[in-house]
Formats: sequence, C-alpha cells, structure tokens
Amino acid sequence: MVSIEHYLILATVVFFCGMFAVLFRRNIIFMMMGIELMLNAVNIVFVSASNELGHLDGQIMVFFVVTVAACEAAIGLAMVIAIFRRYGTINTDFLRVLRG
Amino acid sequence: MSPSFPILTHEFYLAALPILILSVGAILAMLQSVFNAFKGKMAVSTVFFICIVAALFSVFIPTQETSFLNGAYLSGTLAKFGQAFILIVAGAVALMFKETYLSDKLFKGEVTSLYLITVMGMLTMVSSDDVITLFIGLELSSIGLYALIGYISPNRKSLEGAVKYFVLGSFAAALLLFGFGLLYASTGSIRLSEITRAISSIGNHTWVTLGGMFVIAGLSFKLALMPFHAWAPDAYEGAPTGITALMATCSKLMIIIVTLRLFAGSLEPMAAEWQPMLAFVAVMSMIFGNVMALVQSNLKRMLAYSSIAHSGYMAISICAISGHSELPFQSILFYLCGYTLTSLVAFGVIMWLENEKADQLTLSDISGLAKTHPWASFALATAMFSFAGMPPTVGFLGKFFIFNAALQDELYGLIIIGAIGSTISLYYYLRVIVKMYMTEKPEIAPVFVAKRSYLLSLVVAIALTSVLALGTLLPATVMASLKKPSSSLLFEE
Amino acid sequence: MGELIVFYSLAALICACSVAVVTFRNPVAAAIFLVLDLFLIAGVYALQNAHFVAAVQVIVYAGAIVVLFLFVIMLLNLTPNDLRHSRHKVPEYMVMLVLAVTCVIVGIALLVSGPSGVDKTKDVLDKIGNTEAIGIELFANYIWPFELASILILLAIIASIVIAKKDKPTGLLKQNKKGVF
Amino acid sequence: MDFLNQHVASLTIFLPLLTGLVVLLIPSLRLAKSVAMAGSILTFLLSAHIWYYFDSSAAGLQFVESYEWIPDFGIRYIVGVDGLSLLLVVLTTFLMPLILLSMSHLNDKNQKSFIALMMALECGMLGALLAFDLVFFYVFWEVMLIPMYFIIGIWGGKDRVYATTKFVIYTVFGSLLMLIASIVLYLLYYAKTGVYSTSLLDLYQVGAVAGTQMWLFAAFALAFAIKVPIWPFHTWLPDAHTQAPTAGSVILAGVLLKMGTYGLLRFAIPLFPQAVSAFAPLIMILGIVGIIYGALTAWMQKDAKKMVAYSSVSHLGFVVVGSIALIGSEFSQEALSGALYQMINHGISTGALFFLVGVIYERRHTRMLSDFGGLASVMPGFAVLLIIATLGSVGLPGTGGFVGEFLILLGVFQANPIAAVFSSLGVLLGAVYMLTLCKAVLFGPVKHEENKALQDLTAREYGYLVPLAVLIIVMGVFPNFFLDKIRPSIDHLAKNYQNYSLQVMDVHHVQNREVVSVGLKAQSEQSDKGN
Amino acid sequence: MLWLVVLFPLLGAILNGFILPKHNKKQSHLVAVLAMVASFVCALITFVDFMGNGGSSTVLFGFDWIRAGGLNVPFELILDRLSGMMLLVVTGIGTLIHIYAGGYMADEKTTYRFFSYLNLFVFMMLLLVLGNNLLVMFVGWEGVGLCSYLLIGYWFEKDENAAAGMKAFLVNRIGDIGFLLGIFLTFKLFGTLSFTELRDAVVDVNSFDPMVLGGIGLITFCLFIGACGKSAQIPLYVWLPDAMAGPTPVSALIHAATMVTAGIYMMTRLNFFYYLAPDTQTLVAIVGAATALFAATIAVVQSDIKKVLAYSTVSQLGYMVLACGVGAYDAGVFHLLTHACFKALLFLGAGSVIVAMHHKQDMFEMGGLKKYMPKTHFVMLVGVLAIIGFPGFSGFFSKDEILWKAFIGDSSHLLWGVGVLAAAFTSFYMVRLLCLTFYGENRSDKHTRDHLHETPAHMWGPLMVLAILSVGIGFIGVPALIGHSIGLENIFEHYLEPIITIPIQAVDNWAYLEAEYDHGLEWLVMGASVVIVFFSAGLAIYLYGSGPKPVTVAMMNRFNRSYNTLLNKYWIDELYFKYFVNPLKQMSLFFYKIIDVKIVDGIVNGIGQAFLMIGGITSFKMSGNLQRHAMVAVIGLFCLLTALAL
Repeated sequence: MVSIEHYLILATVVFFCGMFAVLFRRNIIFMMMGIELMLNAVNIVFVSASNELGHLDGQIMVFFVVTVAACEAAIGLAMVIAIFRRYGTINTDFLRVLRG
Repeated sequence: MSPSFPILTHEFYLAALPILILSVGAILAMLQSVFNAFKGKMAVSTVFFICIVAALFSVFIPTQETSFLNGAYLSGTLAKFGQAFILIVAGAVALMFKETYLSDKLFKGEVTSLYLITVMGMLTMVSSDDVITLFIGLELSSIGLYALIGYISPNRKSLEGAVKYFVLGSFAAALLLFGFGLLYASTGSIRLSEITRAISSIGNHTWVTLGGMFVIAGLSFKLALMPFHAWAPDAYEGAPTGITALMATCSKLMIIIVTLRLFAGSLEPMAAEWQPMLAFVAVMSMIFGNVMALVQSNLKRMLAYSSIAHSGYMAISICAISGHSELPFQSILFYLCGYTLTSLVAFGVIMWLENEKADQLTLSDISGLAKTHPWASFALATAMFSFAGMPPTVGFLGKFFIFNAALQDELYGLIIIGAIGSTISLYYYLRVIVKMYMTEKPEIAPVFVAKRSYLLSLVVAIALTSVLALGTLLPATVMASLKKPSSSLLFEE
Repeated sequence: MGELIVFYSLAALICACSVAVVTFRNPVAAAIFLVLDLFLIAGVYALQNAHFVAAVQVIVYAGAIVVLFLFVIMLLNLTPNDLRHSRHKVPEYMVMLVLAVTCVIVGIALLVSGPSGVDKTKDVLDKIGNTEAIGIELFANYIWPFELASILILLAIIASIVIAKKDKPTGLLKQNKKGVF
Repeated sequence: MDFLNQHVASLTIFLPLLTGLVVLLIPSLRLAKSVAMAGSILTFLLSAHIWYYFDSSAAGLQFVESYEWIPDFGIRYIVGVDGLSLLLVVLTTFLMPLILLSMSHLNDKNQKSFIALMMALECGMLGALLAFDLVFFYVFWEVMLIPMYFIIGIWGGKDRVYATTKFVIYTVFGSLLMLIASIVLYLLYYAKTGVYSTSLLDLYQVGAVAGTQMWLFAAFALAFAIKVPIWPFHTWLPDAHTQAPTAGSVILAGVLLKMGTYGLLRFAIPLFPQAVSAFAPLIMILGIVGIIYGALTAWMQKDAKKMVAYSSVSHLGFVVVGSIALIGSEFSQEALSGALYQMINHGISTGALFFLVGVIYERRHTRMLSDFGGLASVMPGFAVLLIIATLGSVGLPGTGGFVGEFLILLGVFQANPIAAVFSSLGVLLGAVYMLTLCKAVLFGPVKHEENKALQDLTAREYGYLVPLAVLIIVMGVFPNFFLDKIRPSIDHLAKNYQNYSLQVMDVHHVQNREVVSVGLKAQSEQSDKGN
Repeated sequence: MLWLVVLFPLLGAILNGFILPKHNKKQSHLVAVLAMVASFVCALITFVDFMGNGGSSTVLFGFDWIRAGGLNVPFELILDRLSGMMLLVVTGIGTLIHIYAGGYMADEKTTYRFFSYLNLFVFMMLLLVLGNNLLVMFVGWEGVGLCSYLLIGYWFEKDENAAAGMKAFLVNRIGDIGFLLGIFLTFKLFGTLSFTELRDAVVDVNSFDPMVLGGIGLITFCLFIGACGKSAQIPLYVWLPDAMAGPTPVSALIHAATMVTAGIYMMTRLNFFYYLAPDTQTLVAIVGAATALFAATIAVVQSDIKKVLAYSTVSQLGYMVLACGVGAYDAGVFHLLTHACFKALLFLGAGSVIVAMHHKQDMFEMGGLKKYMPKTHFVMLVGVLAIIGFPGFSGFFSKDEILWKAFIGDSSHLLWGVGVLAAAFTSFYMVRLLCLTFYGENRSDKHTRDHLHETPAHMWGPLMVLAILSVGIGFIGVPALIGHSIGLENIFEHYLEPIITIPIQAVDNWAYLEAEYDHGLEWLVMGASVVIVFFSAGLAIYLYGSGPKPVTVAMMNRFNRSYNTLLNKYWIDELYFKYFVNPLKQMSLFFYKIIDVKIVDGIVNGIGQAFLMIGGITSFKMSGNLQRHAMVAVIGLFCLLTALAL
C-alpha cells in the first residue's frame, strides 16, 4: 500500500517542474506545457486524496480540471497563433511594449 | 447508495435564473454572429441589455436562501449582493462602452457573447460553494476576459496584455487548484463551507497550512496583490478601458467574496500561519503598489498600480477577519463598493476622452484638461480624491471602515503601513489633478473629440454622485444593507 | 509490494519525462514527452482505482490536448531562433535555487505530517473507480458545473475563434506586418 | 427664531457651501460676486447670532444639533459651539467677506471657481470648528485641504505645484495618523462601554491607560503639529504662503493654521490628560524653538511673504507654548486664554499683513523687499495700515497681539519661568523682523522709479483693510469683550483637563434632540493605574 | 477731569492723523496745540483741585481691561503727588514744545503726521504716568517707545533715520522684556499688578519670607532692565544718541524731558520695592554713576550739537538713576523735574540754532551766533548755567542733592567721586558747546551766514518760559542746608514724602537718608563740586572761548587713541554689532539656508525623492518581462513559505 504522501510528493515534483517551465522557457508553447504539467500535478493530488478518503469528489474534480485544461490549451494556442502572426515569434522577450 | 437524481427543482431554476438568462443571451448573441441574422448594431446590444436587465431583475426575485445541489449553487444574500453588484457594474461598463470608439467591436455577436459569458462566470463564482463550480466560474470569467482584452482593441498592447494575463492567470489557477487539492486531501471536502468547518476542527495541520498558502497565492494573483500582481499593470494597460474597469471592479469582487467565504471561519484557527502571509502580501501591495504608481505616466497603468495598493488595503481587512464580527466583511464590501464607484468614474472619464488617435492616455495628455473639459476634470479629480481616501468622498469612509476593522483586530503595524502607503499614494493622485488643473496644455496635445455620449455621461454622473453621496449622506444606508450579506458569512460553531 | 514497485517506477518515469518536457529544446520532442508523461500519470490514476479518470486522461489529454499542441507547433513551423533559451538578467540560478528550495520544503512539509485523519467514511471504498458511480455523481450533484462546463467549452471555442481570427491590421500594426499567413 | 436657534450651527456650516454652489451656477460674474458676498455676510450674521445668544456664563456646548450619521458605528453628526470655538468661528466668518472683497485680480473666467472654492473652504473650516464628533471633525479637517489645494495650486505663484503638493501630503500624513488614533480611541470606548460612539462627549471619558495615551496623543499631536506648524514640521508653511494667492494666504494664516492649535485644545489635551503631562515639556520646548527659530529665520528673508510666513511660525509658537502651560495639575488659565486670544489676533494681524503684501504685489508684481522702500511717502494710507498691522503683530500694548502674548507669557511664567524668559525673546525678535519689514518697505528713499507712481489704497482696499486695523486696536483695548465669552470654557478645560467630561456642558437656548450631557464619572481604574 | 487730560491729546492725534484734511499745516499745528493747551489747563485744574483736597491719592476706575484666569487688570488711573507733578511736566513742557514745533517744522509738508505722533506721544506718556498698575504703565511705556520710533524716523526718506528709529525701538524692547518679566514675577508673587495694592502688600510687612524678598529683588532687577532701556542707561543707552535723528522738538520733548525719565519715574513709583532690594539698589547706583561719567566723557569730543546734548542727557539720566540707587528718590525726581526744564530749553535752543543754520548741526561750523541770535543766546546761557550746576540755578540744587546723597549713601564715596567727575565733564562740554556756538568768529559759509537770523516769537517765546522755569524751578527743592540759610523750605521733598515710603522691614537699611550730618561736611562736599565745576568751565572757556584753540587740535593728535575712542563712543555700537547683531544675523541665515532649506526640507523632500527612486528602480526591474513577473511571484511564494516557517 503506497501512502498518500508519496503521491503528494510526486505531485509536488511535477508541479514544480511545470513551474520551472513557466519560469525559464521563453517560448509560450513551453510555458503552456508547463501549465499543463502543473494541472496534472493537481490532478494527481485530487485523485490520490480521493482514493485516500474514499470520495468521488476528487475524481469529479479531475474530470473538470481536464476540461478546463483543454479549454485553456485551446485559447492559449489561439493566442500563440495570434502572437506569431503579429510578432513573427512566440518568444516572450518580444512582449515588452507594456512595461514599467 | 442509490442514485438520487433530480434535484433540479423549480426553486433551483428560479434561483439560478440570472445565470440562465445570461447564458441564453450569450447563445443568442452568438447565433446572431453565426447566422448573421438581425443585421444592425441595435440587435446585439438590445439583446445584451435586455439580458443584463432581466438578469438583474431576476436577482431580486425572492428565493430560498439555501444552497442547491450540495453547494454547487448558493442563493444567499451575499451571493445575491455579488450578483446584483456584478450585473450593475457590467451593465454600466457596457453602457459606457457603447459610446466609445470601440463600441462596434464590442457589440458584435460573438464578442457580446463573450462578455455575457464572462459576466456569467463571475455570477457563478460568487454564488457557488463548491470548488468545482467555483473553478469553472473562475475560468469562465478569466477566459472571457483574456479574449476581451486581446480582441477588442486593435493595438499590439492589448494582445500582449492578454497573453501575459493568460499565462500568469493560468499559472495562478494552477496554484489555486494545487492549494485546493491539498485542502481537499486534508479536510476531505471540496466545499468551502465544509473545508472551513473541517479546518476549525482539524486545526493547525501542515497540509492545511500549505494548501492555504497556495490558495492565498492563487487568490493574490487574481486580486493583483504584490508580489503576485505583475500581470495587472500590463493587462490593465493593454485592455480596452471598459474591460479594465470590469477587471478592476467585478473580478475583484468575485475573488473577494470567495476569499471571504473561505477565510470567514478558517482564518481564526489558522491565524498564526495564514495571517502573516496575508499581512505580507498586504504590506507589499500597499508599499510597492503605491511606490511604483509614483513613476507611471500612463493613466491606466497608474490606476493599475493604484488598484494593487487598494487590494492591499482590502487585504488588511481580510487579515482582520474573524468569524464572530461582521465588521471586517462589511468594511471590505463597503470599501469595494466605494472603490468600484470611484473606478467607474475614473475609467468612465478616461473612456470618454479616448479615441482612435489617443487610445493610451498619459499624464501629459490630460494637461490643462480643466480648461477645456471642466466637468470631466471635476469627475476625474473627485475620483482621485476618493482613491486617495479624502473626505467627503466614499474613499474616505471605506478607508475608515477598513482601518476600523483592522484596528479592532489590533493590526497596528499594518495600519501604520497603510497610512504611509496612503500618504505616498496621495502624490500620484494629486499629480493627475496637478496636470489637469495646474498645468498648461502642451503644444502637442491629443485632440479630444467632442462626442455624443449621453449614456456614458449619465453613468459617470450617477457614479460620481454616488461617490459623493456615499461619502456624505448615505453611508449608513449602505452599511446597513451590507450587514445582511456580511452576517451570512459569520461562522457558527 | 507490487504496488510499491509500480508506483516507484511510474514516479521515476514521470519525473524524468517532466524534466524532459521542460528542458528539451525541440518542441516536438517536448510534446512527445508530454504525451508520455500524461500516459504515465494515467497509470498513476489507475493505480489508485481511478480507472475512469485514467481513461479520460488518455483520451482527452493525450488524445486531444497534446495533439492540439503538436498541431500548433507544426503550424507555426518554429525556427530555432524562437526557441532560444531564456537569457535572464536576474541571476537565473538564484531563482532556480529558490524554486528548488521551495519544492523541497513543500515536499518535506507534506511528508512529515501524515494525513490529517479526517473522516473517511463518506463513501464506500469499492465505489472508487466505479464508472457508474461517477456518472451518477456527475449528473446528480454535479450537474450544474457540468452544464457550466459546456458553456465553458462554448466560450473557449468562441474565444479561440475571436483571438485567432485574422484581423484587419489597423493603426500601429500596419508597419509591423510580419504575419506568416 | 426657535428654528434659527436650533439650527444655527448647521446653517453656519453649510450656508457657505450652498453659496459656493450657487455662485458656480450663476452665469453673470457680477451677480455671482454679489451672491457670494451676500452669502458670506449672511454667514457672518449667523455667527454673530451665535455670538450674541451665546451664554457666556456656561462652559458647555451650546446650539447643539445631534443626528445619527452612521448609526452602526456610532458616528453622529454633532455640532455645537463652546468658548473654545466661538471666537474662531466668528473670526472665520468675519474674514471671509473681507477676502471676497479683496479679490479682483483674477481673470473673470476663473473668479467664480475661486469664490466657490473659498466658500467651500469656509464650510470646511466652520465644520471642523463646530464638529463635536471625532469622525465628523476629521471629515471637515480633510475637507479644508481640498479647496486650499486648488487655491494654491491653480492661482499660486511659480512653484505652486510643489508648494501645494507638499502642503497636502504633509498634512494628510499627519491626519492619517490622527485618524488611526481616533479609531483606537473609539475602540477603547467600545471596549469600555460596549457601545460604539465617536462623539467627543463620550470619548472624553475613555481614560485610556497611560501607555496607550502616549501613542494616541503622539499621533494627534503630530497631526496638529504639522498643521500649526510646530517646528520642525513647519517647512511646508513658507512655501505654501509664498506661492498662495493673497486670499489664500490670508485664510491660511488667518484660520487654517489655528485648526492645529484648536485641535490641541479641543482634542489632544482633554482626551489624553496623562500623556499631556508627559509631553508638555517637549511640546513646550518645540514651541519655544519655534518662536525663536521662526523669528530669526523671518528676519533675513528677502521675500515679504516668506517673512510673514515665518512670523506665523513664531507667533504660533506662542500659541503652542500657551496651550501647554501646565501648573501642577492644572493648565494656566491665563496662558490658555492668551493662546486662544492670540489665535484670533494672529488671524487678524497676519491676515492684514498678507492683505497688505498682496496690495503691493498687485501693483508691482514682486514681493522682494529690495524692490520697495520709501513707500510711506508714496502710499501714506498703506503705510498707516501696515504700521498698525505690524504693531498688532509685534504685540504692542493697545493692540490685540499684546493681550494675547502677555497672557500667554504671564501664564507660562507661572508654569515655568525659564520657558517664559526664552519665549519672551520672541517678543524682541518679533519686533526685529517686523520692523525690518516695515523699514524695507516703507522707509528710506524711493529707490525704484516704478514705485514713485504707485497709487495709494483704493476705496475697496480700505474697505477690507480698515476693519482689520480697527479690530486690531479694539481687541487690544477691550479684550474683555472677547475674553468674557471664552472664560468658562477655558476655566473648565484648565481645571478639569484630567477629567474632562461634558457634565457641565449643559445646553442652552435649544431644546436639543437628546440629552447630551453625560455624568462626570470617576476616572477608570485603568487610568488610575496609569498614574 | 483727569480723563480729559488724557483724552485731549488722543483726540488731537486722531483728528490730525485720520480725520482732518492733511495739507493744511496751520490747522494741524493749531489742533495739536489746542489739544495740548486744553490738556494742560485740565491738568492744572486737576492738580489744583487735587492739592486742594490735601493731595491724597485717588484712583479712577475706567473699565475692566483684561480679565483672564486669576488675572484682573482694570484700566485705572492714579492721581497722586508723583503723577500729579508729572502730569504738569508732561502737559506743560509738552504744550511749550508743541508751540515751538510749529515754527521748527514750518518747512515740512506732512506736519499733520508730526503733530499726530506728538499728540499721541503725550497721550501715551500720560498713560505711563497715570496708570495705576504695571500693565497700564506698560501700555504707556511701549506706547511712548512707539511714538519715539515714529518720530525719530519722521524723516524716513533717509535710511539712517529709519534705522535710528528702529534701533531705538528694539533696544527699548530689550528693556521691555525685562519689564514684562518683572510684571510676571510680580503677578506670581503678589497676584496683582496694581501699584496701590502692591504698596499695601509690602510697606507694612514686618518680616518677609526670604523667597519673597528674593523675588522682589528679582522683580526690581527685571524692572530696572526696563528702566535701563527707557532711560538710556548702560548697557542699553546706545539708542538715545542715534535718536537725535528726529526733529529737534522731538528730542526736546521725548528724549530729554519726558520719555527718557520714565525709568526714573517707574522706579520712584515702585520705590517700596526698591527699598526692599538693597542689592538691586547698589546695582542701580553703580549703573547710574557709571552712565553719568561714561556719557559725559563721550560728550566732550562730539561736534554735533545735538549729539552733545544727547550724551549730556544720558549723563544726566545717570544722575537720576544714581539718586534712585542711593534711595534718594525725591532727589532723583527733583532732578528729573529741573532737567526736564533746562534740557528742553537747551534742545529747543539748539533747535533754533539748527534752524538758523539751515539744519547744519556741526558746532565747528558755527560760532559767533550771539550777535545774530541774542535771545537764543540768552536762553541757552541760562540753560547751560542750569545744567552745569551754577549756584542758584535749578541744576545746582538738584544735582547737589544727588551728589550729597551719593556721598552719604556710599561709605567709600566712590559714587560721589564719579558724580563729581561727571559734573566736571558736564560743565566742560556744555561750556564748550556754548562757546563754539555763540562765541568767537563765525565759521560757517557765506550763504548760511547771510541768512542767519533770530527765530520768530512763537519759537523763542516758549524758550523764555523754559528759561524762567530753569531758573525758578530749583527753588521749590532747595536743599535743606541752603534752604535753611536763605529761608526757603524744601517744598519738593515735603511734597513727595507720601510717595516715598520705606517699607518697615527696610527702614534700617536706609537710615542714613534720615540721619543728621554735620553741616560743615555738607558745605564742603558742595563746595568741592562747585569748585571743580567752575574749574572745568574755565578750562572750556580757555580752550574754546573764541573758537577752538590750536591746542585742542594738538591735544587731539597727541591723544589720538583716546580721542578716537571717545569720538566713536568707546566702540560700543560696533561691539554690539560684532557680538550680538551679526551673530544673530548669521544665525538667521544659517537657520534659513542650512537648517530649513537643507536639513528639514532636505529630509522632507528626500523622503519623497527616495520613494520616487524606489518606484523607478522597482518598475525598471519589472521591465514587463513575462518570466520576470512569474519569478517575482515565485519568490513571493517562497516568502510566504518563509512567513509560514517564521
């Protein structure tokens, strides 16, 4: 029997990996992948908690998180396209009109 | 356990009517776009306003004050207050929008539908108890806003603002979810009310603490509290002004309401852990929000930093939350009302001034405005005084109540910092007035075209009147009416 | 014991894949690793009796979302120039250190205190993973968010269209017309 | 008449505001000016009504009006007059018509807004003087700032923006701390009685523990010190004065600064008696430093207005010193009366000085002393009035200034002879700089050609200067006329500041809506412990 | 009636100053003179009435002036023997000088101003004299200072005059502070400021609390500082010579006859205090004697006719103060009286000379005026004889009395010695003045000489009256010694007796005043001084009898340094400037330029700048980079964690 802490730590590692991507990848697509990873980490937490507690709520939550992740991916990628169309790049370094 | 379907009673439909109306409206508006039916500007905006008004009326239909569907939908005074608030403000913003140069862009089928869904998401968020619905609501409003920021205004800033908001917003959502995940793991519930109850019985547990930390971080992101604020100036500046107003007011309200729901009962048992965190973000926001606003030249960006500082003030009050006194709730809500009205005035004036050629107002653009546009200047100046918390505007009383609440909780340090921050803020608020009233018009100045803008002026005038009235004659009434929503948050053991 | 072995191998692979996702330069490779990652996570779900969720994970995530990613990556035909690593002016390693330290602290904090001992008896354990139960739950208690999710998807569609739609360039953008389409 | 007696305080406060609004709405400038003048005179008459019907045998609050404002928080609208505020109220309403009379130099378009702002300012000042609720007072206290901010900022001199911003930020900083302290006080009252109230009538009885009192007093005192200004918080004053238009300077020096000392007397002292005893030496020292420092600094100024501004620092130092002269466990009544009296005097004589500087500024568009000289032969009428104002300012016997300074010094001497000796240096130094001013402007040869053709005062200028000059002398010759009105209040404050409740504050001439008087209760045990 | 005495001059001042048309010189003169005459007549009637009633003090209550706390100052006038006498002096001499001034100021354009000030001065002086409490006296005290300021600066077009006026006012203010402190202390000790009450409080007390006695000492000291200012004693005398910048009638009235004697008057009023404070008395005596000598030495080398008279005034005031110091208040007041007459006479005479000389005041440009202005010469001669104490003239009696009292009051006789020395100098410089002005060859330029003429009747008329007084007034106070031999009683001493009250406790200290002395000694002392006076007068005649002899120039060169020191008044002004005024000015500039602008404002502005800078830096750091935004957030998260750990 693997205790819940293991799952939580796994989730934490994945979460911070995702965070790393957001922090250190200049490419918006990578950043979005990072966010997907973070959401997956969240899902691990919910699923393991659900298993631990004997609830279905956690799994339902995962279900919705996946949906939301899909939506975010859709709109994010739409933005990537729009950005690429305008700037010719998706490197975030070029997003610097707004500053100060 | 046997499946027990249908809990969707007619009471539920009645209670959820505002949201249903909005979604129907959104779909109608989208259909207009799809079929290109009902040509003409009027059609879409008519649908839009009818929806908003109908939803607003439906808020006031008396319903059972319970939670439906295990907390998926709440219909209490606080929820109703939030819904009415959001609908009114969103309607007002749309009214103002209607007379700006971007009107055509907003009142297109698909964009109107985005707007309606955004509003709907906000309504969902203020009226849900379980994290799932709450999260859906959050995403509904956020995604809508990403699109609204990015699309309506055709300059490159808006897209940039949208992207930044999107990335950081998603990041925040992930943080928030991670926090809720941990809370779920430790409390066994995804309902705010149960989480709260469980926390007070579990007490100080590391998972709870950590979960709370991530939740605070996520909420701070959405509230634009330092150091999770960074998206706000960019998004505020990049967004069309009306959308900025919406972000500054409605999305703040929805987050605040969720925050209050979550912390109303749980902050006290966890005070030792969570209060320092809240205090930290509050202090950072009050100091750096104000200090960084000092050096801004773009009006909206300045207001963004100022809104960060204002969130900081609200966070003070959040620190002071306890389950036994409605004062902090009342004061936050009052503050928020005041802040919203003031923002409506300020952004309204900016919207009125903006046009295609001058879509990013800077401080030097409004130099000498008082000579050419006395009323606009007066409104903006009043708004600035209200932001700065000077009587006789509502800003002062808001600040008074916040301070009051915090002092009741003996948060002296926070209040002193708040006072210092407030003093700093005075400088940049006054700078706006200095530019308008005490500076000559620059040689190269944007031309502010005189437009027909009865609706916009009407909204600004009403908001302005309210700013003054709430500061002088009516505070008692408003405070009293906030009492009931606030007392619904009181935590009974 | 077997469960433990499976978990550890899955966890190790997940971690490796995650690191690969965030460090690989080639977006296609990263996306592939992401798919792998998601599959492995589905395994973790399965390990915890969440079979339905695991299936959803595979279908929706791996099947739809990552494909979307790959589609966009291909569509944009990104050049290496777009994929440069970041060059931060702030000390990058310090931030990394902060990140790592935060991660470790969170991990340790989670580890040191076991479950909070909250009441577990709400549902029967054997229902976990029971697809039927999930369905009932979803359409009974969670019907409202479920319906809202449909609106959310609608919103995402509209928003994506609105954002990605080719717009007539105006104002500022006239000089900066570098679009590939 | 009954109605008037019941509402005269509110009418006095809000009539100016109303007038200001009406002025803005009237298209014709001439009419607007007449309306403003009528309004301000009417306000003066209202305050004269208060003066006339004021029962000078009672220490209590009179003409009380009390309504709920924010009942949940116990915040009320309470206004009323007692001896401490009476004179200042009348001074304010008296100055305002004169100020209106003095305004002609503005261009037509702006003049209406200027008048409206002035009227708003008057409303703010009167409100602050008459308010008897801490929050309500604070509201007016801040409301005063806004019109002044615009007056200096729009119609001021070259560095007006700097000056006015500094003025506002400085003041607001102090008052925010005061706000915090007020709230703490209010919560203390709640903790003690279980009832929310911000009414001064109630808060006087809080009797916080000594340690808390220190902090609260420090916050209040800082706010008031900045407003007064007490050295070293004074640097905003010369800037504000120099940059402000004449009318602004007059009202600033005439009334606004007094709010600080008034606040000390009304709030800081009776609310925090133990802290007062502890802080009195410090404040006394700062006051004395202010007297000497202000005077010395004024001496070498090249700008006439700056000189008068620094003279305010010095004069208000006297007021501060007088307000805080403790003899054992009582305040010196002489010094308190003197302080209050000196506030009025300073308002009048410095007001007159600013008017006079304004007169020559209008003619020559410079205020540098070196640009004048020998004006006595060109403008004899001006010379006479300037000399009278100067004498009032240096406190020559026979002018009001003397009575004030004398009483202050007399009282301070009873409390602390050394302090009195140092303070009295101010009397000498006051003469030094004021006579330097006089000499530089009036005497010597007419050095500049432009000055030879200067026109003497016009009828209008006489119109607003002569009343002041007359008052300077009347106040010196018949001080009892004024002192009698304030005596009971002063007496009560001086003797009972440690236990200041409004038991004696019975209400006269009005059937007030509810009973205001609260029994004189024994100090709480806490405060005894603090002792 | 007494009120009328006071009010007439005020009325005159107001009429002239504010109401009547301004450009009619005759009219303003007339108004002023009428006011004075009316006042004088009333004063005379009052006085006669008063003496008719036995000359006991009466207090007239006017109104309550200041009432605050424990302080209640009524506006009261007191009419007693002292104030009655002063009443006559002020109104009488005032009237004469007013009449005279009409001629003196004939060329002026703004005489209304002059007469208004002058009337106001008389009003203030009367308040000073008549006030029944320290505060009313102080009103007059400062009021006369004000008028003095205005009148010295009457010709304000010249910077020096305005400066001189200012100096007078300010130096007086220093004294006034002393006066004020004295008032405060009095109030603290006795709770009242009324003279009558104070007197009742101390005269009959047998044994004082040492504290109270010390307090009285301090009171008297403080008040004496005031007196030093007003009566131009060391160290505050410096204003008086400069005050000669005013028109000469002013110098006569204010700076010789009335105002400057206020100090002596005040001390006499409060003699019961002073008697109780022997230490102060000693100081007073020393200061008086020192001033008398000091000023006399300076006067010896002055060439400006008015300056000589000014220093002579200082010197004579020193005598009066000396008299007060040794307890001989009656003598002091008597000298005050005689001095008022003859010094007014001298000043007005000098004024006539100055008018004749077209406002030239240098004596070395005069000479031989006797033949042009015989009447003036005559009165001046009388004046000089009076001041040098020529036997039989008023100055002789009064000065002798003082010197005698100084002799007996001081066992070392040093005070007396100084007094006599000063008298010698006095007679030297006065005779020098007379010789240089009226005798010898005329040294002026031709134009001036051609226009030399005697003054009109309304100018020499008052002079004649004063001359008569200068001679005659002495006979009301003939010292007992002489009086006994020529059959004249000392009316004056007798007259003042009720005023001069030695408190019971102090009677022993002042026993010598009443003691009997050997007449031979008295004669000897008197004779010595007369001889010395004659000797120095002779020396003066020898040196200057017919124009300055070359030997004076030789001596000037021989004793260059001492001469210069004297000419520059011992560099006292420079000293004051160097050690008081300039440091204060430096301090003022330092306060403003360094402390105010740099430090205090620097801090205030610095805080603002610092915030702006922080804002600049932080917003630069947040340079709009998405990653950086996220990083800040993560660092924030870390901070939260830290906050948690804490």
